[in-house]
Amino acid sequence: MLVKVQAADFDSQAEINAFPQEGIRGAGGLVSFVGTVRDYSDAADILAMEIEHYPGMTERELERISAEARAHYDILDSLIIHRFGRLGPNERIVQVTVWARHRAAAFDACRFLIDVLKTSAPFWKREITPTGMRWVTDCPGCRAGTREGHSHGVAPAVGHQHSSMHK
Amino acid sequence: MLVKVQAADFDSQAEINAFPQEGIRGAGGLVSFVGTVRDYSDAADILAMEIEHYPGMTERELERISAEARAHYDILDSLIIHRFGRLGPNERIVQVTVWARHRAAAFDACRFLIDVLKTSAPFWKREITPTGMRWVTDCPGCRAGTREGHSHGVAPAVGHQHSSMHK
Amino acid sequence: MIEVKFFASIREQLGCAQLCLSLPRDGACVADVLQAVEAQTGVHLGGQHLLAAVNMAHVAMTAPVSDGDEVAFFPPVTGG
Amino acid sequence: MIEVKFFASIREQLGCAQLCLSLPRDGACVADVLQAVEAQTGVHLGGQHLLAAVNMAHVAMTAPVSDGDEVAFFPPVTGG
Repeated sequence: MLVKVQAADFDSQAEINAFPQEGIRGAGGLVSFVGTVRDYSDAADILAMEIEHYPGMTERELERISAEARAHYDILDSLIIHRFGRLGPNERIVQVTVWARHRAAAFDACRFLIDVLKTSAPFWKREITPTGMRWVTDCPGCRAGTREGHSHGVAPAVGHQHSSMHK
Repeated sequence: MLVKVQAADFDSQAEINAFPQEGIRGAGGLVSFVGTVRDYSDAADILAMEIEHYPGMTERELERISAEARAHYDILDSLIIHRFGRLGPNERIVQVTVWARHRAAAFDACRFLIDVLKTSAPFWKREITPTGMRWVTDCPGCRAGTREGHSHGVAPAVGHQHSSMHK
Repeated sequence: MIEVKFFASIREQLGCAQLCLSLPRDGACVADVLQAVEAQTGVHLGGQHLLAAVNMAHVAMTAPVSDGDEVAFFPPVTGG
Repeated sequence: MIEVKFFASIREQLGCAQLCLSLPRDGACVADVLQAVEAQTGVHLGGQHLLAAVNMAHVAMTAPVSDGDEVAFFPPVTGG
């Protein structure tokens, strides 16, 4: 498994070509998900996106979910690349690629990885507007039900603020 | 939608970069399946793969299933590239890429397209060995149940020959 | 006349990629065309998986064939 | 001592990315650390979604904290 957390952009094909070949011998194919910054044609005030992360924990979480995918699906190997820092519209944010002997497992594992990444990897997006920044809030904990580590704080919850920016 | 049937190899990233941007504005990401010729470490007599197709019908079928995917899934657009001719181990055979606002639809539609392509697009693979060629037989009709256009011939079926090469 | 095309193992069995036939009879179906092909080539194609297309669209063996159509026979596809 | 890190909107609310605290008490849990943070900063973090990690692994608010641990508080993640 390979995990990369970086500010730099990446070339999907070059990353796939450079992937260690030993582990993916016998692959019948690969499934990739590439997430991009949306083009905010309808929200012209958004200039860019900025992604903050928790160095150290990010890599650790991505490696943990990669190992989980390998334990649960009949796959050969996986690659996760996630960027941080400032990104413009249509820029690549994340790539998840899974190699497998058979495509069903590759589809299942790729989907598992991006779903779990979105609820567990410590990244936070904020939108940059002419007047400042606003955090993107998504609340996967609320969406997906109770999860270990998800809490509404030690005091009773008094309601959630959700921005209009849901993905 | 874009469909390419070609002998030449392709660069996944370059194809994605070159895809008409108008139709995929607002995409949150893409899902790609890339199918490759297996590395026959365990079947050293296979030198290469050769793919025959039905020019005209191939493009027509791929366009038909692309339209079907667009009718059934909430996707923005799709790209299918399929090669024919002689391919060596680990070479790319096929790429299916789907853009969508939300990733669930992209995963579903990409999987639908490659599944349907494998049972409906008129391509036939054969393995090239030192002593000749042998057709790959897969029998999706038998696997998937009755399908229009699938028949065992006008005379009573006397049994099927299946090679050992199943994907 | 109808143009009949063969692909992959079917093409090899017949030793021929394409034939021109006159429509076997008014109201002929794909199965009739296949019988005419077998009669003309002396090769029996029954007993194996066989797909058919008329004018480049998959059809059942019972589908009608008209004068001027392009009919094709081929084994189950193995692309992807 | 324990090192406490804050990310994203939590970091902004506190106006601080990192604090060092002595372990609130023997057998302290993550919630105790959060209370100590609130006491020290005067900022009330309750009433909002809050995730916690100990030594870079997600944990519940009831998870134990030991001397030397790295504890982190942050809002629900929005990567991908």
